[in-house]
Amino acid sequence: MHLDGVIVEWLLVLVRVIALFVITFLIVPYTVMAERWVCAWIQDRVGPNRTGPFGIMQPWADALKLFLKEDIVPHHVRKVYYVIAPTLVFLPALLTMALMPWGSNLGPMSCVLADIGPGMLVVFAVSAFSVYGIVLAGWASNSKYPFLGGVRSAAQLISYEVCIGLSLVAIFMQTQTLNLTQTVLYQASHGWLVWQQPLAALLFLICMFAETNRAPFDFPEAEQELVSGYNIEYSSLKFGLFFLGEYANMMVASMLLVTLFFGGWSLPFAPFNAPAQVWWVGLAHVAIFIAKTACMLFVYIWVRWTVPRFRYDQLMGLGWKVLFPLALVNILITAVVLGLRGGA
Amino acid sequence: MTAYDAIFWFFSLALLLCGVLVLISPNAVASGLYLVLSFFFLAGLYVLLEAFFLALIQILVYAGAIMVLFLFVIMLLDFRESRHWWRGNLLGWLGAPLAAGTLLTALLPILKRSGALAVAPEQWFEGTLENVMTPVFTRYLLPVEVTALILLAATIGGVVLGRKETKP
Amino acid sequence: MKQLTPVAFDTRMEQRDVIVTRLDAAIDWIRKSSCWPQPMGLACCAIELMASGAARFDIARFGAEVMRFSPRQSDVMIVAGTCTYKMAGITRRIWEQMPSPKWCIAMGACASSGGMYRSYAVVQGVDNFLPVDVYISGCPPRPEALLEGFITLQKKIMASKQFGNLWSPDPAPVDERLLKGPIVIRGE
Amino acid sequence: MHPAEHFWPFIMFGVMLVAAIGFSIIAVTLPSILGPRKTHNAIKDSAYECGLPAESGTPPRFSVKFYVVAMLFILFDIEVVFLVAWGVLYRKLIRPEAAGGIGWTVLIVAVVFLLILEAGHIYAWRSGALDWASWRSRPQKEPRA
Amino acid sequence: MHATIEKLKAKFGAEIGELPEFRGEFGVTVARAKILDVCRFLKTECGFDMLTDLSGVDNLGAEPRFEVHYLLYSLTRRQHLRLVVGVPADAAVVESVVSVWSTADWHEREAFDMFGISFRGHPNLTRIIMWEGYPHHPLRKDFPLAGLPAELPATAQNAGAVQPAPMEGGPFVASIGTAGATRREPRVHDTAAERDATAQQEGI
Amino acid sequence: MPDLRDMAWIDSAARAQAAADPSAERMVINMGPQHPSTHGVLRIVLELDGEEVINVWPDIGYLHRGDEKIAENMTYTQFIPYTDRLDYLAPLANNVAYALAVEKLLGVDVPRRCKYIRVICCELARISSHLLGIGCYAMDVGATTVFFYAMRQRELVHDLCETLSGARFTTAYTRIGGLMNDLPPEFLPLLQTFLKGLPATVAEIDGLLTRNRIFVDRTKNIGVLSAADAIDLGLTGPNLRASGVEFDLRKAHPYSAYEEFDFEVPVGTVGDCYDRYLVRMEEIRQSIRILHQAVERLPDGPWHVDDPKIFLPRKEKVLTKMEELIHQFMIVTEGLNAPPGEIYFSAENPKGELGFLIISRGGGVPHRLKIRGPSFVNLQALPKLCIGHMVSDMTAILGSLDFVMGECDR
Amino acid sequence: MLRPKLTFLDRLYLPQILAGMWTTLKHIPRRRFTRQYPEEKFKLLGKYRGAPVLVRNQAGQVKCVSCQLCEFVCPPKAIRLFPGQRDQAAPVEAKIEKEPQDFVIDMTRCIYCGMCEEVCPEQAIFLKKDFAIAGYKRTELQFHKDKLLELGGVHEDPICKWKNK
Amino acid sequence: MMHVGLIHYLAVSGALFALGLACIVLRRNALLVFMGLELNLNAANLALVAFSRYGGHAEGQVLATFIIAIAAAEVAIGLAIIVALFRRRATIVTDLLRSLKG
Ligand code: SF4
Ligand code: SF4
Ligand code: SF4
Repeated sequence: MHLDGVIVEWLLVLVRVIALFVITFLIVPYTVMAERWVCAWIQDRVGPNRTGPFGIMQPWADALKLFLKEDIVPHHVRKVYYVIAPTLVFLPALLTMALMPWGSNLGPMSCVLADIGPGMLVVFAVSAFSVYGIVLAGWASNSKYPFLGGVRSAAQLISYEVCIGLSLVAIFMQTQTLNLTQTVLYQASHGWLVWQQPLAALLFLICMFAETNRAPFDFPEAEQELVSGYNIEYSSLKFGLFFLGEYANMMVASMLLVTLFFGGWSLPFAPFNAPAQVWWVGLAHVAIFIAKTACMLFVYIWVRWTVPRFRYDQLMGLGWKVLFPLALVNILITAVVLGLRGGA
Repeated sequence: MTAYDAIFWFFSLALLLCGVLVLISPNAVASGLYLVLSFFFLAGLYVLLEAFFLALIQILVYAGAIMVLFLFVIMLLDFRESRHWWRGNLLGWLGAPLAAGTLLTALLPILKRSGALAVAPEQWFEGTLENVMTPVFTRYLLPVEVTALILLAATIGGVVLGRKETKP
Repeated sequence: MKQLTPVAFDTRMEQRDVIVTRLDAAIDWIRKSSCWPQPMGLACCAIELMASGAARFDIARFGAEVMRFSPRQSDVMIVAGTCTYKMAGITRRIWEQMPSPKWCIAMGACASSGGMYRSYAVVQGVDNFLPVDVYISGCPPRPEALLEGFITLQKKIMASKQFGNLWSPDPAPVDERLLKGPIVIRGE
Repeated sequence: MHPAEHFWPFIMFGVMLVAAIGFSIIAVTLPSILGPRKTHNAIKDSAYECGLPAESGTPPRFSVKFYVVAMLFILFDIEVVFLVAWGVLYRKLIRPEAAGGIGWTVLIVAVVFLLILEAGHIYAWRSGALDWASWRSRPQKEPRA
Repeated sequence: MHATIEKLKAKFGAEIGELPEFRGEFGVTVARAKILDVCRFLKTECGFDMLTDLSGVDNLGAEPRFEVHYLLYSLTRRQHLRLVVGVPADAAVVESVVSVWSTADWHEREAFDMFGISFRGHPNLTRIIMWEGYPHHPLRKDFPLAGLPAELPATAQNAGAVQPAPMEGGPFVASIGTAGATRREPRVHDTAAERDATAQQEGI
Repeated sequence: MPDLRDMAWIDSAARAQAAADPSAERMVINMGPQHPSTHGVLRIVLELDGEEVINVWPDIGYLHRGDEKIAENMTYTQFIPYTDRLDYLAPLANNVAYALAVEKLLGVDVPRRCKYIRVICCELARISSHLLGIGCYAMDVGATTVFFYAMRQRELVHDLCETLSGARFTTAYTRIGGLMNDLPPEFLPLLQTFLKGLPATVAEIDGLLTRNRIFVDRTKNIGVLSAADAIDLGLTGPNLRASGVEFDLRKAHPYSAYEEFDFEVPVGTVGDCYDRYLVRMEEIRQSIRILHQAVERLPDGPWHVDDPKIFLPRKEKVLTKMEELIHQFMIVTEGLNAPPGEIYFSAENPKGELGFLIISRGGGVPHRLKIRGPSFVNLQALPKLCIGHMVSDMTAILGSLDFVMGECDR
Repeated sequence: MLRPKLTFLDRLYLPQILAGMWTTLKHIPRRRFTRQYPEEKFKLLGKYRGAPVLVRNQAGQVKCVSCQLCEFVCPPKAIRLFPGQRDQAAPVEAKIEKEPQDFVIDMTRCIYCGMCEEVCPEQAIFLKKDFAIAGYKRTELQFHKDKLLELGGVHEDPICKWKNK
Repeated sequence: MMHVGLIHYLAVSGALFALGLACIVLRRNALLVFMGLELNLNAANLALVAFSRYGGHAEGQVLATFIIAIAAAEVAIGLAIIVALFRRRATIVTDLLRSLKG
């Protein structure tokens, strides 16, 4: 291999990583803003509109404010864990971004940074890690409300992880792959999976609500009970990481939903239903993907500002007693149908 | 040294370092977290061994599930061991290396003799999901069901043990 | 509506270094644009505090609807209501748990001075134990008055020399000349 | 000796991991550089418990129920892993013998596997390990007069 | 209503004294020792199933100094009945009626807190409004509205101590027929200090 | 370590029990006074066993402002603004109740127009209080938007108050023997538009909550209070009625011309949080009904008693006539000349029975004025309601009790 | 019957949630209810009770005769009044002898109750529509006579009480 | 320096195994003992995977998969026992538990 070839290659990698970061850090703050705006609209309000034109500078003011804020590390916390916990919430979301098929390809480059074979398994494995962040945050804060919040939320996350896995098995049975790009390609040629697996889509959607701690499952954050759950003792950007992490996770959830059930970057008509050959289609694919994600995000926000919250035991009950069996039933039905079709 | 070797050394040394830290850190939570970290490096080694599926399972199950349970238990019990756990345990200090050494010396000749160490490069096996799991669901059907039975037993056992005793 | 007592605040100080002034202004702007309140709702004024968060007045327009109940994440404590002696220690405690830089708005008569409760149980003004930045008159102040108080606080933030004070936990020095009160807004 | 293409996605993933960790370190340390110096005093360092000093010296404890849930999670996580793998291979294996599959056996294996585990699930369900609200089954206590 | 009072009188005799009817309200005085029995009797026999209110009163200078007023209500008969119990200052103890109506719990604690009247047999007679350790009983007539200096509880670090509220010469209370009516009018006094002195004199 | 002096009001036995037994999953936590769901400055100390509440100690007094002491140092009229701040979610109703109490002491009867206006005041207050109560309740169980819809209508109530009295909610609108001013001419049309718009919002809230299973699951059979317990605890208002006791002072002891209105008193059947919510919703609807009748039948005529010893003379007269000027001075400086005696008057306020016990020794100042705040009494039910439930139910129960600390601590 | 029974569909969660979502969705395109405070003009309703201020009569004379009724009635005792003699050198209507030397209203105390206006026998004090008063210091909010008169301006009085005396 | 081969993996596996063993023997906190056990299992897994990779057959990895599954069950039960014991005895020092036997 030529040396400058290697350098160029790594430069490209660098560019892609940076691009990924930039896109993520453009979308996530505006997801927060979207939340604030949409909830304002739903409630007949205006929402932030005085920081910059239409308030578009608001997230930056908030973020920079957090940077410039005193970073309290109270004496009673367990320092090391206290410091690493917020990063553990944010990291998984950031890592999953690398696996997402943002588009088909841009010129010669694939839009997926790390197209790992069994991509979904990586997503599972990585997202399991936000549990650590939350548990550690609660435990390290060494105070009751955070502790209760952390443990509750951890139990919630792991319970719903099982359901997520099970609800997706039916999808994997259809697509025969764990790879996200392959899944999108399958849908590009066979139609969106949401039509073929509506139950799985619904289950997955519900699980994702729970997994991202969004209403009606927003227990760990449930302000009304635990003030603000596991992050009470966090100030400054450490709190900001939790805050952003929540929205980043929401974004990941939306992207997964789009990728797995709503055709990813594809649209059901040419020239958007096959990997791009020309650059503008590639760009359009990225745009389509982001647009679909935005729609899903809107649904998340919309639901949050509509429904009441479950009680903790009801939430766990829903996961273990309703969604779990439903997912199994769905798997069996899919298995039988596919079997009758001879696996074709 | 190729890049592969470098990465191998990095992973294995980090893995062993984490192992040592697990052993010596006085705080159970720290031990647990080092263990998680060591699982990561182990998974890295699996990747180097092209056992991709296993690497992911390793993280998913060990790091993502088993260690969460560990953390829960540590927090539930909130137990603090003495910081000087190593004192006055002479037997253990002598015994541990001894046992390990014996085991290794016993195993190595066997391995040598079996010829397992001599590998023909063309026989490499790639541990993708398909390659690993197809035999499981075609050849090893009984073990699958036995695993299920063991899991069932564990479920029942765990529920029984975790049940709240009725107060006197 | 006309403002009866105009406040000169857009003229920055001449003698200060331009760059420092710029940075000051930038940091001031950041802090003023993102003031998350700690809603210390103690009594009736808290209802108007709620109302100012609701649709008609929408304090969200100022980016201040992120009411954090955890003191660790809030910037400005809005003391809305009667602070009794029994509550004083708690209020103070929450204030101390807030990270600097932080501000305090005394909303309403009770918080500002004890108001109509000249009695044995009520602290005669939260400034007895908190450094209040802005006092808002009224019982309760209209939500508009609260917003005006908030704007007044923003003016104060804009008039403070934050840059030189970046690392200091104490409140930044304020250019007193830029802050001329009281602000009286007359309605129609 | 080892073709890098195999590992390329993983390397990319590693790059992302390093970048993300780097970002996290910056994010965690920067405020303590930029923000005001930390000050400490007894109150600031105490835990927030609605504005009062924390009640009772006992360390926080949580219900053993959480433990049971975590345990069930591990066990069913294994189930998920097996099922996911099975699901991916299903269409290939369900084909009749001739086409390279093993036919309905593969479904039967899974059904038996699921049934066994479901027995555990139902047992946990029945024995109340999945219920939080135990009060319903108990007579309500008289409140303090 | 008279029937009830007659019934009470028949049962308890001289322990019961009738109060004059005022604006359609009826009441009886009850001897301190008998209040629990009377309450129980009224609840079980006369259907006064609800204790609407319980309040202490301080008549500084009169004998007995304190009174406890019970306001009973019968949901079935839609009637109120007031019981008044005199409580001397040197032995300010009354039987608790918590065993009859559990709602008396907080009311009695409040009376204890505000007047220092004890209720024997109360399950948890502690201060309810002021904090534990507050040295005064605020609603007593000899306690000034402005308050008296006191310590805050130890949990309230950094918040100072209780200081009397400034009265600014007020409150300018005038009661018809009392001597101070003109003196308390603000126009008589020119300086705040002078006013305060007058206010102090009059013990307001 | 906790400060034991501060915990002294918890019985020592329970405290010892909580501290002992290290392997138990017991935990004592503090909820409030600065907590989003304690609606003000209520403090609740909870003892938990895992997630289950096994002991509850409410701690009040964080908003004790000394109203009763202040009342003893003021003329009757001066105290009116203080009544605003008792139940600060329904100041108009407090004003009315207080004015009626003093009028009862004085033996004064106000003209019919005044009574009708007072009914309008009471019902407006009820609507606004219930709207906020339901809004906060919904927010407590997570449905934040309901709160905003409720607040939007409440804002219109505030507009009405502003038109009526010139203040958004600390109205101080009634005077002894009358009102601060007559209904302004623009008030009635405004009220009618409000009444036209309100049912839609009520229906909206109804649609978002009443049949939503998440909400129903959170409230049904939670915090059940039997009728006997409710009476024993002295509960009043919607909380009592939710337990199935049909007791409404507007019907039982009609005041201020309530006997002329046609409305129903909703009662619950079970006495759980769901019933308390339903009763409040229905009361809003009934209030709308009463308001319609009041607007239709609002009589003309004087709106205050014409007694210069009680009600301030008209301004023009004060400015021009010596006699009126003297009356004015008398009323202001000496107060009303109340006869010696003791009265208790209570009105059906949104939160329950708001009673004033006035002991007069004659003159313009009460000897003792005891305020029976419904919230003070209702809050006593908290331990009974919460014990045995989960922590998460606490918010629902607190929300459904709909208390306000202003009148609880006074 | 107050308690509705949930139908089977209600029990499935989703229909009700969707109905709720439809309700909230309908609000998005609606006109905002918000009145954007500093920019948007609005009218205070009724006879709004803003801050109390002192007025002069048409002749430019302070109307207050320091009778102290307002000071007396003010529930929070926000008014402090220092009676003084009128400056006879500038007689406008010589029959009035008194005028406050200083008249202080502590705006941090005032509860805008309107009682002072109600009792004033001279129509000298009014609650004007100053609805928002804020300050950086407590002393700033103690309005003295000059400030109060500046805020009050002239009151066009139909009844000129002292004119003919 | 030779290229990395099977023997290197086996060496790492052996060292890891020794560490796990040390953990079991030395630490007296039952949780740490369990962690040592996990290290041992993982060491074994590493060896198995290495064998399978270099031996060109699936069995090693299949076995490793099963081991992971069983390990999960083992951890669940083991920790459940610890929790149950703790709730009775309020200690998880293994020595104390041992002393209970005699
Ligand atoms: S200022 Fe007025 S409205 Fe505000 S808390 Fe005090 S009394 Fe209530
Ligand atoms: S303002 Fe009116 S009431 Fe007050 S002192 Fe002057 S004249 Fe008298
Ligand atoms: S409005 Fe009320 S509080 Fe204000 S000065 Fe006048 S009387 Fe006093």
